[in-house]
Amino acid sequence: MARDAQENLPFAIRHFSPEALKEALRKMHLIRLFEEGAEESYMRGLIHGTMHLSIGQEASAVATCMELTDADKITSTHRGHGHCIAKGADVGRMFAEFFGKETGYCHGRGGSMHIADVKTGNLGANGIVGGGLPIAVGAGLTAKRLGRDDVTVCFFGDGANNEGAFHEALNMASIWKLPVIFVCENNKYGMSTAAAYATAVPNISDRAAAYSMPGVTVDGNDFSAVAEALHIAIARARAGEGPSLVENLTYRWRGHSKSDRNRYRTKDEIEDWMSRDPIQRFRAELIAHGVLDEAGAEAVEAAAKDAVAQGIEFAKAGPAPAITDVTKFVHAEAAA
Amino acid sequence: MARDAQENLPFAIRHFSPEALKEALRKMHLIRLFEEGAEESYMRGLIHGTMHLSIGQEASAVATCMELTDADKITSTHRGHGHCIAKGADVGRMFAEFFGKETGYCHGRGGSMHIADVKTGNLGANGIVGGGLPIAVGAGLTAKRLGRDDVTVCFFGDGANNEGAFHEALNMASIWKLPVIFVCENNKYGMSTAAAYATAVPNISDRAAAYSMPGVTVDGNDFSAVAEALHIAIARARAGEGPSLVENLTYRWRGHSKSDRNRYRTKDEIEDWMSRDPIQRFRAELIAHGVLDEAGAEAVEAAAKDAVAQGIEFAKAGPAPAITDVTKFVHAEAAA
Amino acid sequence: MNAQTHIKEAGSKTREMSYAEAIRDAMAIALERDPTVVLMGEDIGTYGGAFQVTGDLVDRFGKDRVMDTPISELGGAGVAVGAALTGLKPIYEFQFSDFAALAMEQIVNQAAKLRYMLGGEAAVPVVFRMPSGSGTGAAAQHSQSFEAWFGHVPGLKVVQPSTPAEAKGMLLAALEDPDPVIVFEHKLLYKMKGEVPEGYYTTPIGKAAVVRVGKDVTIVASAIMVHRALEAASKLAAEGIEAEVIDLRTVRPLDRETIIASVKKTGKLLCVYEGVRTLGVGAEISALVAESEAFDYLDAPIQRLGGAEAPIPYNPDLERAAVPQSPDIESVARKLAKGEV
Amino acid sequence: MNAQTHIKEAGSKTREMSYAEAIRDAMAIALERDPTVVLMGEDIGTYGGAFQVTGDLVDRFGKDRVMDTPISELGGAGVAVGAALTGLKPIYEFQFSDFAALAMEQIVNQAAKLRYMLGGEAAVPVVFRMPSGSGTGAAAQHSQSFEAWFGHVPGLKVVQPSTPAEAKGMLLAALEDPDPVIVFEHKLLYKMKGEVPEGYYTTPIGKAAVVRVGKDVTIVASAIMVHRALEAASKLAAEGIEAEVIDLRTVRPLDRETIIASVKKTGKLLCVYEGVRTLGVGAEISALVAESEAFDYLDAPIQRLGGAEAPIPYNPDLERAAVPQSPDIESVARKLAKGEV
Ligand SMILES: Cc1ncc(C[n+]2csc(CCOP(=O)(O)OP(=O)(O)O)c2C)c(N)n1
Ligand SMILES: Cc1ncc(C[n+]2csc(CCOP(=O)(O)OP(=O)(O)O)c2C)c(N)n1
Ligand SMILES: [Mg+2]
Ligand SMILES: [Mg+2]
Repeated sequence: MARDAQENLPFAIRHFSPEALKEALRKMHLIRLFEEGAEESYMRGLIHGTMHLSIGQEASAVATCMELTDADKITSTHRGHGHCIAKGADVGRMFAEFFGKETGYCHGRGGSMHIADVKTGNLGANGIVGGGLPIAVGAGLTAKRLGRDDVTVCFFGDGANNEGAFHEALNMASIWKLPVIFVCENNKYGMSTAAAYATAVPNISDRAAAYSMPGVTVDGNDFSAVAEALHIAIARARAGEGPSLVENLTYRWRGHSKSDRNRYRTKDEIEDWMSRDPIQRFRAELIAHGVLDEAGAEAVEAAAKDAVAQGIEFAKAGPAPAITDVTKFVHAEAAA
Repeated sequence: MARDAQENLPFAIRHFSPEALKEALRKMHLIRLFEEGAEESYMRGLIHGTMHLSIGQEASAVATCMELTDADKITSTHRGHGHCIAKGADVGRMFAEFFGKETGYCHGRGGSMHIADVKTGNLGANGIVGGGLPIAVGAGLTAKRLGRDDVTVCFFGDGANNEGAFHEALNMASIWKLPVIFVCENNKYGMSTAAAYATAVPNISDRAAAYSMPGVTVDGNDFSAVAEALHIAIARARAGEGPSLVENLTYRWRGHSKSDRNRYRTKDEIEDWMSRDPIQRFRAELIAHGVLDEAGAEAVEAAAKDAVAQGIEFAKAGPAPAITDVTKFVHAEAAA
Repeated sequence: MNAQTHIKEAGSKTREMSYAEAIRDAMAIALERDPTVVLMGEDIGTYGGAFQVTGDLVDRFGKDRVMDTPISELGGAGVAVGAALTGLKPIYEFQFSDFAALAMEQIVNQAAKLRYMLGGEAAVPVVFRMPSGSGTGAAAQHSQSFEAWFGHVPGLKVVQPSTPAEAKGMLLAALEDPDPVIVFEHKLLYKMKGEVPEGYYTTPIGKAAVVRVGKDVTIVASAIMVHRALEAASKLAAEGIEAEVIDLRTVRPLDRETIIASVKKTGKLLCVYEGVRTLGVGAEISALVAESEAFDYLDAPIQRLGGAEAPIPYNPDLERAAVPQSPDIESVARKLAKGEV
Repeated sequence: MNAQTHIKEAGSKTREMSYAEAIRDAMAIALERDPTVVLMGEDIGTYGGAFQVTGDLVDRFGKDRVMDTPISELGGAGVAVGAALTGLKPIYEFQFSDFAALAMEQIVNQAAKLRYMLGGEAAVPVVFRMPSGSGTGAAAQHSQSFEAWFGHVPGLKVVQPSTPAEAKGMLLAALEDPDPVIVFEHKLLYKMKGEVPEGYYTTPIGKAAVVRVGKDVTIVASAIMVHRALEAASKLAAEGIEAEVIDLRTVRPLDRETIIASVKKTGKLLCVYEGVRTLGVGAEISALVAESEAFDYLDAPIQRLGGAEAPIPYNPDLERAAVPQSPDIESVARKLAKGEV
């Protein structure tokens, strides 16, 4: 392919191998199917408590994590299933966690809101809105102090950007030039509260200037746009030039959690966003650029479907924690 | 005076009556002399604990409060003596408070760090850096809800601007268009920590954009510049157009508190700022514009000196709280 | 329980409603009676609150009286403090009491102390509502019981209503109070139904209620534990053991008299609370009895059942095991009554 | 007090130093031994810390190891948590423990729970240092004693060293601990001098110390109250009353054994602590004794001396009256020993 033609291609197509792109599509399908599987399991009483599904936001999760290795860290949110899968977790152990099993990632102690996979660099979802923001800065500090070149991606929502923790974290990351990328998944609402009401600026990325860091707003349902923004931010972070703020505009198709009656947004709005499905869009793009064909795409989706089905079986089969083990894991074993 | 000539005059000279300007000078002297009196009383063991003196910042305090009435509120800081006097408090009752007397503004319970005079609209100094920021927003909310036209000025320091409370408070004031003016007294340091190190932007007012509110940085030792910035911000607030951020660049001549060894700034820097004394500058300006003459200025200063001397006598004479009254004022009497 | 005993000026009629509805009723009455009352909190408007407690109040009273706040707990609480200081009477709802950890500075360093620090020259009549407790499968950061923290803070009052009638009456009492009041609402109680007096009334802060009279053992319980204790007591009654059950209702100030009088009668005390056992509310109740004249009447060591020394786990069986359940209460109370401890 | 009893691997030599110097010595040793140790906090660099505890460490170890943080307690604590989670061992200094009210979310919702929520797959070896207590004339927002709050939180350990030797040994023990530890340092102790072993040693967390042996009454005290209790005890000794004084040292986990053994011997217990009386540390100590086998040995009601039910006032006489002083301890212990309560 000639250089010129190259440059007209979307960033993702230019930049990633077909293998990597297929894997990305697989992960997006896997997230969608995982969320649907979790939803169904919830209905069937296999999962209790509450859950925050990320259906509709798959491009944001996967494209953001595209260039991260296991050494790189993420901090995630209450809406964190997608991040966890994007970062490389196994859906079987995730389901097991949601089913409260000892075989789950958190040995049944954490559930959906604390899903984590430290081995693939996911430091954990967080039940506290904004809770992960300073923690991510701390991870960045560790990398810098120990002379490692890993970066930390901090996921947070539009709602979280009004927490004081946001301000303190971004300021510190900036003055210390830490390798942290703040990724705001702006899905227009924090629970029922519109970002347009609760946030005094039109774009969350407008706030980057208050911390002298680059800020950019991208179409969070456009895989390539997100991947490109992250590519730039990660390069900056690895070069020791400091943090960036990337805002992915996206939308959650489902309610905020299982208790949402959806009274704060219109059916039209929801349907409009659903018609712009990030997975179908990416899939079409891959096909258009010859990365795979329709059958190949079907196969990718089918593989994801299998993984979810197997994951649920794995989870069901796992043992529950011993009821006498309530205080296990409070402290390190030796020090307990 | 012709209109053109008028327009070349400093804002303060144009805008305020000679009486008001003389009163402003008196208050600036009063603050300086009060602080010196407090310092001396501390040395002599009449005051215990710690104190944060505002010597060098008198123009900021007085010019900021210039157009405020008793109905308008301020929230103040640990470095709040000047604010308290500027808002109209009696120095006798202030000294009495510092001496721990029942006749003090807080009946000896608060001391320097909690000095307040609710009747003149001072809702109190605050021992917590940033503590007054959301409280000021609450005061603004009350005014708006009750349909009153009073405004609230929220004093805070450059150090405080890195607290999460700053972010949350400015955001809420903005989305609700509350009549609050955030006045940052940027004296270059939060304790020993340079704003240039701790704050990721050159000017604190740069952060106003993150809340879609006007932000301006002025020479905080220039009485007229501060008064003009406040005039604009107050008009905006009273018109229901919302909050503003005004940054007064100034300098504290003394150490942060009584325990400061001044190792983080140079003698040169301190002397340079002392050579730009805001009181002498204002005084010279008033004389130059014929508001008063040298003798008149001397008389103003002498009156302030008298007030301080009398205040100290008043304070000394006052009774101490009864030692059995430790739990008095914890709750309202009836509800206790 | 005789609701009449703790009602100041209630209408004679009652109506069955849930705990959540009773709280909403109290807020509606307050909003109607007093133009300075405002509700603040995250998603309390159109959404109706995370637990549907404010419900449709925004439709009835408008967005100026029922204000959605950004996700800014420290600032939101502080705005409520500042508003209370200057003439409003705000009720600030935390979505979960766990998030009050973000606002301790405004609640404890400011609201609780302002009157005192200003020598009585200021008042902060604010109410903080806090959905609290475990049992919803929401894990460690959404299930805590912080009443002991606030109970340790002079300048605050802390209540834990256990029935719909109490919830309404105590919230109205909190609003009448000139000082800051923290109201803990147990999430598992929101759907509990009960008879609630119509109209305006208050349930006094600082008074415990003897909700079951007995002579063999005193059980002091709070919030949902009151119901578990009553369940245990009726099982024990079948065996001939008469437990006296006290609904604590207020953590600060504690009702020493009611507790001490009961222990003097029974000679045996069991404290039941959901918060972590160590340094939880039961520690204070035990200590106040052990230092009181009731000490001489004690026939057995004072027993406590509190939350496990662990964060609340997600797995539902572990979660249940982490806080006292009715059979646990029954078993300890039985042993105590029988002189087996 | 025999420092040797609580030292693991101390050099044989000791040196006189202040409590603040001992803490600095511990930090210097840690910074030297372990490249992952970092100090963080407001003005801990050039300024040397609000109480001059870090002193000149920044000159010796540089700004990367001794980091000034912006005035951002929630964020600062959170950065320390994140750093601990990923491989550093941070010691975060609060200028005053009161400001921890801003950081409860990171300390309690995150640091304390992360290991548990992640099923043991993560660790947060962070140390929070908190200058604490009253007596400096700094009034209500700079004088609090929050140890009861943290003592109520599973996942945390909480220590209150009362001597220079303990302060050094417990800080080093805290750094060895794989879980978060809160160290309360009483501001009035910073200048107290004492013999401190040179070199590396640890004073175990979770062990109280009998600092004076007696038979007539047990006084359990912590932090500065240990010294006031010892003063009271020596006055009482002149009258023939032998008080046993226990230095609590650790609030979480409490050393039940040492306390219970002493009460079984003396039959009388007085708990002395500076935090607010209600729901303070003494409540838990009283409760653990009242529920233990020591109950049967109790000859008198358990007594508590704690902080007043008020914010700390500014006026110095009021401030002194707000917390237990040596004569208060003496008087209650005397009455207790004489059977007058
Ligand atoms: C500190 C805190 N406040 C409130 C909540 C309750 N809550 C959970 S998610 C949520 C909305 C978060 O909005 P956003 O950050 O935009 O994330 P999204 O849910 O849209 O992904 C709220 C208010 C919480 N968990 N933590
Ligand atoms: C929450 C909190 N953190 C830290 C402190 C200790 N402290 C008191 S004043 C101060 C510096 C404040 O700096 P700035 O806001 O610039 O005000 P200035 O002293 O310069 O007037 C600090 C760190 C405090 N009182 N409150
Ligand atoms: Mg959102
Ligand atoms: Mg400053």
